[in-house]
Amino acid sequence: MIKQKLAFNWASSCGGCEIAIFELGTKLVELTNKVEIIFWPAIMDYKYQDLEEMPDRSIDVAFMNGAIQNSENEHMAKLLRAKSKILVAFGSCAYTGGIPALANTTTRDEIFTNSYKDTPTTVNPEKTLPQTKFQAKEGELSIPEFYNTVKSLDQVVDVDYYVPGCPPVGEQVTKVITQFVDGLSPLPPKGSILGASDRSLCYECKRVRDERKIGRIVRTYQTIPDPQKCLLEQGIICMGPATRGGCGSVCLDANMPCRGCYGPLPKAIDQGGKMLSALSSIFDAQTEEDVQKIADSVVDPIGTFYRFSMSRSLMRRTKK
Amino acid sequence: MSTMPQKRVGVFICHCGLNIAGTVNINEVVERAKKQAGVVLAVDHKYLCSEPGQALIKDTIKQQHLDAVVVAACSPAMHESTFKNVVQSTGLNRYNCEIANIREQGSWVHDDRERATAKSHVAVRQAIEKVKLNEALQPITVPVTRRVLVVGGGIAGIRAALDVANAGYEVYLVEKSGTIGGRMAQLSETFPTLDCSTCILGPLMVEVYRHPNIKLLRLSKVEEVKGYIGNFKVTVRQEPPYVDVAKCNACGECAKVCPAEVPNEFDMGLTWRKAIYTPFAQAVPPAYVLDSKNCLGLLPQACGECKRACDKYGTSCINLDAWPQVHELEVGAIIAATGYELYDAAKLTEYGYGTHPDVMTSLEFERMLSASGPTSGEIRCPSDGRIPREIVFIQCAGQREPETALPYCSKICCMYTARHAMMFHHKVPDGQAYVFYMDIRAGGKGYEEFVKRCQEEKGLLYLRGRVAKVYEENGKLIVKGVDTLSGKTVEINADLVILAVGMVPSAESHDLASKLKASLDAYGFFAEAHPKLRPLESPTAGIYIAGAGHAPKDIPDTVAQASGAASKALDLLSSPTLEREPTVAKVTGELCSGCGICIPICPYTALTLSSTTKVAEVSAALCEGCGTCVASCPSGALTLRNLTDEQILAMVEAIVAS
Amino acid sequence: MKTITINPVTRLEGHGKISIFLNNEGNVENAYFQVPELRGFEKFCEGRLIEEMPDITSRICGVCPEAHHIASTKALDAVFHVDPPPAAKKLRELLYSAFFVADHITHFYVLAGPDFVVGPDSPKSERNVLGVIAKVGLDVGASVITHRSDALQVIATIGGKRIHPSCGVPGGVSKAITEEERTKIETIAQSEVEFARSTLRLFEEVVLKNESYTNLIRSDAYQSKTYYMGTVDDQNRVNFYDGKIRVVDPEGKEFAKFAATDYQQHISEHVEPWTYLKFPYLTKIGWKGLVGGKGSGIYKATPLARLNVAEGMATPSAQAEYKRMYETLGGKPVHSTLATHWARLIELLYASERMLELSKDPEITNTNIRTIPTHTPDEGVGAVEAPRGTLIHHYKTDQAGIVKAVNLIVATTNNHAAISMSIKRAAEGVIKKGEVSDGILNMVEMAFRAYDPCYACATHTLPGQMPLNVEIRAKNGAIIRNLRRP
Amino acid sequence: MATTFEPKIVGFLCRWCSYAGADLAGTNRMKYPSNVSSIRVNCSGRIDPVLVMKALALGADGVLIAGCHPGDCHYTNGNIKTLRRFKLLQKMLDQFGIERERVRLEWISAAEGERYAQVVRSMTEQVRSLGPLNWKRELEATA
Repeated sequence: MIKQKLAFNWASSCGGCEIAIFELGTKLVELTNKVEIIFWPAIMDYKYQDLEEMPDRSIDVAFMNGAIQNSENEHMAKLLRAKSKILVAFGSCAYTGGIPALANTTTRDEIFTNSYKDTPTTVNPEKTLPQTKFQAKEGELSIPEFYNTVKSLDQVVDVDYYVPGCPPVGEQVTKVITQFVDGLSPLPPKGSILGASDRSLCYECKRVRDERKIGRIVRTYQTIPDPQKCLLEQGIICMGPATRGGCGSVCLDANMPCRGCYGPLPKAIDQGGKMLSALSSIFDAQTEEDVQKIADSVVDPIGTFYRFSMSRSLMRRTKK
Repeated sequence: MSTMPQKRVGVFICHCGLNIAGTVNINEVVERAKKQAGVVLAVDHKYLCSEPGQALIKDTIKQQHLDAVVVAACSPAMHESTFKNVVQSTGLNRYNCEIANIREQGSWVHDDRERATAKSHVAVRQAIEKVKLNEALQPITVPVTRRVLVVGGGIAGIRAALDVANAGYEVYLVEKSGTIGGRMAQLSETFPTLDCSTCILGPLMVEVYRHPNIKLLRLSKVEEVKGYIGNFKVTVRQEPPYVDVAKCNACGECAKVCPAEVPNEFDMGLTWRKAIYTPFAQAVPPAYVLDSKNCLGLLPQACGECKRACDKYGTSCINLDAWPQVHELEVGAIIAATGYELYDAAKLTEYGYGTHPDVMTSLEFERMLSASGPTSGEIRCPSDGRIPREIVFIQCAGQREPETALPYCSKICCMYTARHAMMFHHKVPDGQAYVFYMDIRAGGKGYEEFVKRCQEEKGLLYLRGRVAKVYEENGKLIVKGVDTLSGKTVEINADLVILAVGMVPSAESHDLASKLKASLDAYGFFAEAHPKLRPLESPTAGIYIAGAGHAPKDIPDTVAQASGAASKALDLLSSPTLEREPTVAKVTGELCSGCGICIPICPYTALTLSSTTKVAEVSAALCEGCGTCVASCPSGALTLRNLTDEQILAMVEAIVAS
Repeated sequence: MKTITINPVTRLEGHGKISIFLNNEGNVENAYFQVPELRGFEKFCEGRLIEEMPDITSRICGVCPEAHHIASTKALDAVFHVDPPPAAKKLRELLYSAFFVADHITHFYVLAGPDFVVGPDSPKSERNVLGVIAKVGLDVGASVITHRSDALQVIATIGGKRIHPSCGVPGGVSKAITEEERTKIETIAQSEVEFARSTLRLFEEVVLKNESYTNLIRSDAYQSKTYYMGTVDDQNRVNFYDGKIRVVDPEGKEFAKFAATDYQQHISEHVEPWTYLKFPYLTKIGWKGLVGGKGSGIYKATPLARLNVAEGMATPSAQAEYKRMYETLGGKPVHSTLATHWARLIELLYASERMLELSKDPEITNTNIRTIPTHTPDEGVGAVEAPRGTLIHHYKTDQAGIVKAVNLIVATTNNHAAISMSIKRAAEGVIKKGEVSDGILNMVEMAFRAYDPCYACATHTLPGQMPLNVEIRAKNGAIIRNLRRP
Repeated sequence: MATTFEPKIVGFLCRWCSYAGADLAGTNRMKYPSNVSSIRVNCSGRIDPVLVMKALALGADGVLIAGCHPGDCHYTNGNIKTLRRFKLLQKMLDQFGIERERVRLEWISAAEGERYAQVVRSMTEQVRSLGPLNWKRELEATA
């Protein structure tokens, strides 16, 4: 039997997705009978050049996690795209930009100034900043170019499938990978979202809902929420209604709100915008003053509604 | 975009004489329209709404096998239905027609020919993009329950109930008190004809009681209203039938022995009645009523005198253990005729009502004038029963006072005050009556003449001005006011002062309105769908309004509106089904997570969460198509037929692209 | 002059690139370790809600999200001036110990293990976790996976998620545990202790009993004398969750001991133009370039460093192993980079023992797990020992609790300078006369991997990848030899 | 003249009040700039903030939402829901760095033709002075 050739790679990600795949645990070992993992730099001594030398489309399925935040990420994405028959954007960062895309609320210059000059422990009298090309006395040293705007994977290469989640939960990962490996069921249409529900988290949330009404926004540190009742109805902003299910509502089980890592729903043009609309629609206020009061208590709309989906949002970044 | 095959679109551009062509370069609009994807042809015409114009559209649709049509002309508010009908007449679905408004929002508002032309082109493009994505829709037909509920047993409710019943449809008439008749039954005479009120009302009450098509539910209250136009489900709660109406022969033995006495509301508290009583002589049904609030006998069974008396001398029709009854009614239309109450005169401290017995409201005075009233029609001062010589009528008492009391005019006070003054003069020929007024409002058939006649009575003085104060001074009431005509302050020693206080909506109307989801106006009266064009309907479909619950009215207006509301309801009942606009919200079940955000958004309760699938469902019959739920749906599972996000964005692109 | 570029160093959580310059004799002239990424967390956290920091900063690293989550949560306690109930603190530490177990297992078996268990010269196709499993046997392999997974399950039970937990709130944790959950945790902890012991035995077998490895450990190439930093409890014993930060000099004498709040007086960061990562150093001594010794402010914060600064371990068996290591390696402090692996396993044992203690603590199931803050948020510092070193989160907010400033001293960053030096030393030790082989290059990487560097953390960036590619260039830059791993 | 920037403004008008108001302006032959192209919706409550953002992202320089005055909504209170969404959207657009003048919510009754004309005039002027939004280009520029 010919083994399926798989590859895993990371761009701008925290490594949590790698761990998530590693979460396959014993299954991973079983898998190695069916598949050949021919590229997985996080775990194996395979090198970039090995990849470069493979013929195009020689990888059956490549899983790429992480957002695109620098020239190297982009280069890598293009390379992997060329070498793979199927490219899967794995995890929130590759799919929607994830947490790194919050950098789209600021700029490269602001980040550099902050990191290399302003932070209190930084001592940098010469105001040195990292250079993409630097002439050391022994020779030239180069580092990749840092991008001003963080992109999702499909904003730099063509992507076949998406697996949402920060990180995708174990069972879902297993489902997805076996789906590719045993090739029993025909693959879903290109562009499909794998390992997640088509319905929002509310569909699988066990909490009790009463009346959809929000009198005031309550911040998580201000109250001990009733673990049985819908958080939204307790005034806590929960992204559940605007977020794909499939994670098993684990955060809610920990009595914390959903932050939206599973991304927008199938027919939602923009996750954050949709949540904003849903939330404000049920503000319990009739007059401009009262509405304003509640609106003002939503302190950080972008950071709340686009926690994980800034790159995939309509606006994508702030105007600077 | 969408997967449906490209529609063959025809674009028709109207000159509207020079109205459009005067500012817009029609040729250019035509030529640019031709270049749009899907457009088979674009033609112009001098007057598309004219017969030849419509014919042009028809013929072209047939010859060119068009699937969709864009008409660039005046505002859709003008001729949208006209052109949709044209399209429909060719066999195409009427929703394959879109209007581009290039007149009201084009040629008429821009001088610059170039800009007006460019904007008109954009409007046409928008319409093209939208119509391509329109789906063919059939009007929604819903069955009609051919029965009517009338709430309120006053003259309005009585009239409406009779009209519907006489037309051959069943009517439920729900009345809160023990009898129908309402305010009109309390009146002694009516203006301008001085008919005896009960004499003209009585027969109608009996007719209602006897009518085979009318089911009278007295001592009843609407508890819940579900459903929608043509299909309401109403829960009515009725007081326990302590007295068996069928058996009771009104012998009155029960009342004789009843130990509980309470003020008689029918006489505005000027007399007393027992806890078991008959509201008034002509009360319908002609049976005694047990006032459970004041009866000593109920829960725990303590007294029971009436029952013993009834069993002994009467028809043993009293059952003190009776239970309340709950009626589930199914009706197609509801007529709200909840009537009015008087503004609380005690709030008008300057007039001393409530502190001095000889200051009365006009309705109390009305009872005194009535032959069946507390004084059998004689006018006497409540304080000591003497016959008043000097009487002062104060019009607009607490009315037309935006800051302190009612901002509005109750419309009938000028008339009944004139009548009261006249009646006083007839009953106390040597007495002197004063009427303080601001201006006389006597619009209505024979009204002005009537007031004039009253004013000509001698011993009756009309003073134009407001009364500042009414106070007591050694046994006499002093009325201080100004006569703005003479500019003098007047001070009158009065025996009796009558306050023409205003009409306010009855206490029930607010509660009922919220159950009907019918909106009220600022004062708590029922709001109409349109002040001029739809004065008989509430904005909520299937709800009609009649009488003083809608606004202060006199009897003729009330009866007219009642008959109007009845015929509106009959219009609805005339067909077994009714048609509604199909451009309503739609849920894609597979995408809905039942998060429930949309449920409270809908003002028509058209959205519900299915108990089986747990996801949202739209009642197409209830939905008015506002689309507010669509915007609130976080998963995009809700869409609005023929105004989807896709269509709106296609139009947006048409705007920004050009 | 020739350039060797090891690019990237694989099997590290994150991203690094090593450039070695040879002189004409083919000996190492200089070696640069570059971190090619930056993410700007410190900047883009500004404007966010302060209470969201544990959720956001945990995404700095998916390998040690718990470290960031807990450090951040402790910073929130400080920002809101609120003291969590005892049960909450214990739950946090329990979660944290479980995390250390999982993380150290991952590192030893998945990242560093291949070097020792499979061997540095073995073919790359085997030099990975699967190779390790092949070598130690599938059942051991399975047990590695199970014990790692069980530890993550404990994290999920307390923190909601196996990766990126979400339980951290100012003044406590969001969820208590039931007696039923406690029992499960105790059982797991019990078995983790056993597994830690067996891992130490395995280390004994394949490493300590293997001449070539022990030589490696002792070899000059892997010696690196610097200051050491770590967190200790009131008896100067290793503590991961809380305590004072202690620094010892290369001779092992206490140089400083301070509360995390005072970190700014002790730690500064230096910037170089050829890497995105800054170089922390001891302020009082100052930046003297990439040189070790007492005169240079460079310090290490690693498992070995923690053991070097401490006077013992807080649990019995771990304490015994602690003693044994120093006896075997000839007393404190130990400077051998590769001994870090041993230290790590001792910590693994300590973490699992601590886990067991806490799981048995009668208070652990108490439902009083949150104190609701009443104080207006302002500023606060939170620190923990991450597996890869001392981790410090420092936040400033406005009165509405909006983040105004963030400063992070991240575990691996502490070791950036030391790593660069170790690499150079290793290169000097193993590359002679321009002789470069795959195995040799891997040995350079070994020096690196000993730190278990996490460049996800360090740069607050995401790991990236580049191939190992050794180019040997003549002075004119022409490639005279191009060498790749066999 | 040719150099003056002509903003593209998308106008979402509710059918019962604002669209009728705009028609009335026409019937009364009031003049105003041609920069606002209207889209007729049944109720301003139909307008999802996402549509507003998409309009801006697609290249609109401004968006006008107009509905019935509070209390006059044909659908009882759809306009109040619009108000709630708008207030929060406005707050978020501030964060995105989009000037408030570019996205406006106005109550315009069927009787207020002059008011509609006035709103269009002032908004066109304000957006013109702000210059093009060019969100797409903005993105490329900062990529």
